[in-house]
Amino acid sequence: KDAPSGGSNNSAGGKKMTIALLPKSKGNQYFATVEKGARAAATELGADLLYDGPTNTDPAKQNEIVEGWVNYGVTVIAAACENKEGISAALKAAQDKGIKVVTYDSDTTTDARSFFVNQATAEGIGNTLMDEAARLTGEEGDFAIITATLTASNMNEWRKHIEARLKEKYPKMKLVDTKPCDDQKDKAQQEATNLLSAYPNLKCLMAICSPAVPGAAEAVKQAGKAGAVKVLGLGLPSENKAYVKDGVTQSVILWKVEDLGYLTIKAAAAVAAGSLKAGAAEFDAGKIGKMEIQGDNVLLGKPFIFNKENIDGFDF
Amino acid sequence: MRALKEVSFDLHAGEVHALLGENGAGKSTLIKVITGAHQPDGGRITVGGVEVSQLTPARARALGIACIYQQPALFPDLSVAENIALRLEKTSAWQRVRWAEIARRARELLQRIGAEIDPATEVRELSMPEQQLVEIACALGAGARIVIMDEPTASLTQKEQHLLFAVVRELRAQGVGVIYISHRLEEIFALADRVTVLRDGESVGTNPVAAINEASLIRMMVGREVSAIYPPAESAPGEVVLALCGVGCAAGGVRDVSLEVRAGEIMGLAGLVGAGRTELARILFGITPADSGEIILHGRRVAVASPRIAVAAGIAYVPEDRRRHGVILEMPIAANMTMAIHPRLFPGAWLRFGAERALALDYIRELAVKTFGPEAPGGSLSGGNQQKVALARWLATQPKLLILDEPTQGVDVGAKGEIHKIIRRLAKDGLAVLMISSDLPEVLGMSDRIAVMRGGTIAAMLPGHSDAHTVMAAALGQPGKAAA
Amino acid sequence: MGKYFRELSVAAALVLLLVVLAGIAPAFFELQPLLSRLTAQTPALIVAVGMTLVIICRQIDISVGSQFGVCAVVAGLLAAAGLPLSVVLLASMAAGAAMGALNGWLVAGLGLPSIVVTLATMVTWQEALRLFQQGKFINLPAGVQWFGLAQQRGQLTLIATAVVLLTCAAWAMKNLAAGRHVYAVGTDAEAARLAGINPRGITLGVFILLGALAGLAATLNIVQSPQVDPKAGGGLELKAIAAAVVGGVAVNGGRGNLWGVFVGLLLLATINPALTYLHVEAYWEKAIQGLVILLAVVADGIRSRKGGAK
Amino acid sequence: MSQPAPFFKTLLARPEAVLLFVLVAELVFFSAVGRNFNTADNFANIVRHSAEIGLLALVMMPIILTGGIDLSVGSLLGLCAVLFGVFTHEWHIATPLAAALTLVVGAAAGGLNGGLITGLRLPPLIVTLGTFSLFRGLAEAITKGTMTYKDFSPAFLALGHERALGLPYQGWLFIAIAVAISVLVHRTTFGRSFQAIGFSPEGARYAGLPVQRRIATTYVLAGFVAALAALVFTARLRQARADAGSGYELQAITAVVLGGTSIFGGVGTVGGTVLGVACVAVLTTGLKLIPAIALQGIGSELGSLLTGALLIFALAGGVLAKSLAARRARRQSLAKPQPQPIT
Ligand SMILES: Nc1ncnc2c1ncn2[C@@H]1O[C@H](COP(=O)(O)OP(=O)(O)OP(=O)(O)O)[C@@H](O)[C@H]1O
Ligand SMILES: Nc1ncnc2c1ncn2[C@@H]1O[C@H](COP(=O)(O)OP(=O)(O)OP(=O)(O)O)[C@@H](O)[C@H]1O
Ligand SMILES: [Mg+2]
Ligand SMILES: [Mg+2]
Repeated sequence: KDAPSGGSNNSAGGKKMTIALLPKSKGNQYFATVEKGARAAATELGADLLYDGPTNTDPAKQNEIVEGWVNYGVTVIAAACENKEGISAALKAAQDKGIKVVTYDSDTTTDARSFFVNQATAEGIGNTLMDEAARLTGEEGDFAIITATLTASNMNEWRKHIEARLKEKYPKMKLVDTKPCDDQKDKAQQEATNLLSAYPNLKCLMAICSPAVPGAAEAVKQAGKAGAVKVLGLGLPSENKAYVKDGVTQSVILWKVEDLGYLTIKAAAAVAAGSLKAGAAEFDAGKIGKMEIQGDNVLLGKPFIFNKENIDGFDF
Repeated sequence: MRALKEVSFDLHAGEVHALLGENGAGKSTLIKVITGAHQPDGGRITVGGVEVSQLTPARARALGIACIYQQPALFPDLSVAENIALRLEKTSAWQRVRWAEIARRARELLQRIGAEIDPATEVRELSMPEQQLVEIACALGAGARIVIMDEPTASLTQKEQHLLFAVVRELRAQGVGVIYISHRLEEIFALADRVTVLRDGESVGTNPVAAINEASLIRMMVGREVSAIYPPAESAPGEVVLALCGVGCAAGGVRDVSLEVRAGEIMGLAGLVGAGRTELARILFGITPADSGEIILHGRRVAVASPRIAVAAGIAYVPEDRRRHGVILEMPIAANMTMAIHPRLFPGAWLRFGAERALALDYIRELAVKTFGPEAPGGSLSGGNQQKVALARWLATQPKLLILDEPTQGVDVGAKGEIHKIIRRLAKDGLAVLMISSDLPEVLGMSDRIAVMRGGTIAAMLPGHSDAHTVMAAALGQPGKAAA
Repeated sequence: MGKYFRELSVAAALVLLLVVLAGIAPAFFELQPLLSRLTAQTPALIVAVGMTLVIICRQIDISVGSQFGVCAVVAGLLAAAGLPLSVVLLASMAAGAAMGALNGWLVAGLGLPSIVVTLATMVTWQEALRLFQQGKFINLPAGVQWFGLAQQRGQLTLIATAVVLLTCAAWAMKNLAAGRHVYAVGTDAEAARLAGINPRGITLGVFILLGALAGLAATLNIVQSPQVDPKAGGGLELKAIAAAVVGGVAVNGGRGNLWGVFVGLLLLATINPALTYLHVEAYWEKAIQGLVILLAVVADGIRSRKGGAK
Repeated sequence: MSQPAPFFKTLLARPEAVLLFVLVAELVFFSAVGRNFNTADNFANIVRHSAEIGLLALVMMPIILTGGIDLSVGSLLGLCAVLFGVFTHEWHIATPLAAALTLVVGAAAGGLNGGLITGLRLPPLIVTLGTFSLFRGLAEAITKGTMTYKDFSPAFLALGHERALGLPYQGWLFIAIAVAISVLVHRTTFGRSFQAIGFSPEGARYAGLPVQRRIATTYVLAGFVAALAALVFTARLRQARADAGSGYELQAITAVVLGGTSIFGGVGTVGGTVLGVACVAVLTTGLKLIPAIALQGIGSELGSLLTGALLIFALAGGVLAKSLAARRARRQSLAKPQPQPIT
């Protein structure tokens, strides 16, 4: 039951390391891509990878899965937290049993994990989105947000930062409405259609969940407002390539998702093996290079902005 | 359980063949086999000399077999015309429905049996007897070679019965074979050419009606002697138990009913179909509470707003439709019998299984219910035994006023005599009985007084020894004759 | 009037809502968004038609959203493989019909309760699809959107398809023997059997029809954009059931009218955009939807009580 | 008189017996194949993770027994969780009082369902479909979707995390409610009337039973226990949010039906429901402890998928067994005695 000893990078010596990877939800291309990167890293390390999560975003289910893993006896857990406080106790309980914990994608409370593999902070995402929207609209005019559900906590976090940034820097811009799309492209498209006509002065649609970006773009395209109303959001290049090339969608903001999965597993294994300790300034993540560490955050690098010029270079 | 053993039975064209037997003898089951509703385990069925196997309702219809089931098999949400059409049309799924034609034919058929029913009404709005009339119209319109009638007169009054008899005779004249099931022996003698008696799922014998009399028929049915004579009245009426002053309920079509029933008295309630007798009973039992007038029990006015209040006040009601209202078919006999006395038998809401079983066994014995035991579900019993269970439930409440709605409808002679004796005994013990019945001999034979209803109100109050003619005249609204 | 009270009162509520919108937010009636909104409802309308038949037959199918998702992915994959749209449509409808047949067999053949059967198949198809597709979008080739027509033409084609289908179904339910048989089976299956109708066949039939319609709806959905979202169809069953219920279809079978369902769907589909146009914040949406359903049935309840007391 | 049937035959004829068999098979299988399945911690997990759904299933059972259904319990759980947060955090009511208040609100919300269903004679499926949206919508409106209540008192949180005699607190709560409901359904006239109503509401009315009051009782009870489940849920997750309990209604219905309660009403036992809850909980937890499945990353999907399949097989198996039994009975019926009046 004690923390397994031999969890180093070689599987030959000692017990095989078991790494558990928790997505916010399954059946979602974003996390499927994370898993892809993670599996590559696990194979490289010769470690077992468990991948499980709620089928729909559900903090209660996340807790249950973590508690199940504690009982299963995994070496280290890497979690993307749907809800900061909701899961922290379960993660702390895992730590008490000698299981190492790192987080990725979205963090929990700092005492419930050793490192956070940070692809971008909530503040960073919020600011980037807001700044990009301001750039596209010339810092003035109405805009609206399309989110997944009104209870999705990381999106609510981003919205908070977006609104803070808006207040602080862009007095001539106005957030007129925020609509949920239930994580469905079609619903996002309908909401966007209504927003476009209900707010004739709308200059920009900001879609902060991935199916909403193509949904909003399709609505703008069908309304014949391509270019006149800017579309930006957080999404995957593959889902948005056509719209970006047609000039409907201006910017898609994201990080290299597969690298996030890869880095997370590498870091988790290193934490478990004891080779990554508090105070380190740098982490060698193998094929994707050396990553900077700030405090207890392992940084993947700044979020990318995909646009017409560079989108062809990405295939996820 | 095996409902039918070896039954051999033949039907000629142009004859009325009566099928007779005690409750549970297997008459309805035999009918269901003939119409393809149930599959037989063995044996052969031939129609017009051709053997048929794998009979389904659709094939039976194609062969020219039409049936009026004991329980109306109608669609309450559809109109009368549509109901008739569904039974009569060849059912090719992609055929168009010809609405005008359907309505016309329905009107025609209903007129032929003298039923005043608008073909456009939904069947749910019809009373039981009216539904029975629609069933008869269906069978009539089918142009069938074989028409089966399972207790068609059970809920009809004399006027409709006569119309029905005319229809049956007309069918016979057209060369149609009619199988006619009834517990009323006089009907059989009036109508049938031959009669087959079933007992315990076996045929006891087939005879021409001319060669047989009532006593021998009864002997064949029950295998013993039974007197078909009504037990004599033994009690002298006491104080007034129930008094009604101008009671009415607009929704039920009942108005201004005034009536007194005394302890130890059997008050017969006669009337034609739709005269409002069942509605009156439903008012007294709080199912459709009265909206005018006063109900006075033992000198105290009671507002009977729900069956619960009625039960608490000492009113018991054995309803007309026993399968829907009288017993819960899926529940054990014991649970059925104790259902109305929960507060008394189970103080503090705690079930006492021993007490329940004992009580059920008492009543099973007392009323001679034919069953495997108190745990058997109510649905496993035949109609007459179900009626005894329904009666037991209400006797267990030790009521002051017992309302019986068609207490012997569909009950065989043996059981009928037993039920009559029970009713008499209850009256003797001081119970006030209000007995609704469409069986005129029963009303005449059992009642101390007879109230005749017409158009939702009391049309006449007659003494118990009145003759049938007077009662009918009052029910039909011919005051001159009634007075005579 | 009395017979169509429910349909008319729902229509009145819809008209009232539209009048309010016309007064406060005339932009609601701009052609393009209006057309888009109607187009977006065509899949729901087609599924609601099938659902209505199932409910009239005294059954229910809560797996239809999952069926829709499976059909959408089948259609999407075939279309992405470059097959002609007619083949795509047939395959999608066949897939739907097969899933409907499974439901129908379990319900009609084995006599299992439909709410439970379809609860089980809903979960099963949904999870199977998740395992298979992992949420990945399917990108469609250029000629698929709007059947290769211009946008407005395509939208009108879709709307026309749905309305024609609705009209045919409504006519058939009233005037074809098969339609009346559905009502008869829904009212009393045993009586229907005795009347020579095959209740099992009818029940199986409505489930297969609903499945096939889900396939049709899925195909009509994928042509509305250049990508297929495998999560499409989530919540569709509730939408179709709510439309039927608000439109006056009795959940215990035997009664209902497709035009009522049409109006019910329009009312429900108007509320959500109306909130946007009236600048009501989004978090009121669910509460208001629930309230509308409750009001519709409460009005019905009060009316039938009054009717009963008359 | 009826012959006492052979013990095993009667046992196998009951759906509960089949479920018990399935449960034992699951336990044996997962003990053999699963990793760390047979541990106290794992059983504590199973209990904690299924307590709320179990509670909802327990009160769904009497409702389904009367022939009704309640789709709103999951949403009501969410609303009650949020209200509890409002009471403690915004109105600053002491935790015990806030909990009591939440229970009252839950019962009242159940009363709304019951009132509409019985007062206006509306079909439960529709009424609770409406309140399913309404309750969730109110929870979202109160929190504007975003508000999360956290930092509850440690004494309250113990409800979700501590154990007594090895069993988590919510396990004891579940047992208490299960016993209470079982007594109510199987040992009192309430249960008797639920059953009668389920078989035939009209028949029950003609027997003088207070049909509408009894039906309303089941919904009020459901509301009350849904609020209780909300408290347990909040204590377990240490927070209250508007999305609490999403989808729980269907899982509760699944457990009840799996437990042998007829969706048409009248037939069912509380013991069966408990077994139904246990079968699903053990199955979904056990699957994730099988290394081969965990490594494939398909634990959650497979759990749901198999639950669906189990439901179908349990129902279909019941039907097939019944028809086989009927066929055998028909063959033997010649030998059986006919019913006689008991003298
Ligand atoms: N569904 C059933 N399952 C088992 N036994 C049944 C069923 N229906 C009827 N029986 C039994 O079959 C026997 C014959 O019943 P049937 O209804 O044919 O009698 P019947 O002669 O029509 O009586 P009645 O005059 O009361 O209508 C009865 O003993 C009854 O208990
Ligand atoms: N809401 C209503 N509006 C109008 N008429 C009604 C209504 N409800 C019932 N009726 C009619 O009132 C009449 C009284 O029916 P009821 O069943 O009381 O007759 P009955 O005398 O008991 O006859 P039977 O006992 O032979 O059935 C019936 O014709 C019935 O159709
Ligand atoms: Mg019979
Ligand atoms: Mg009557």
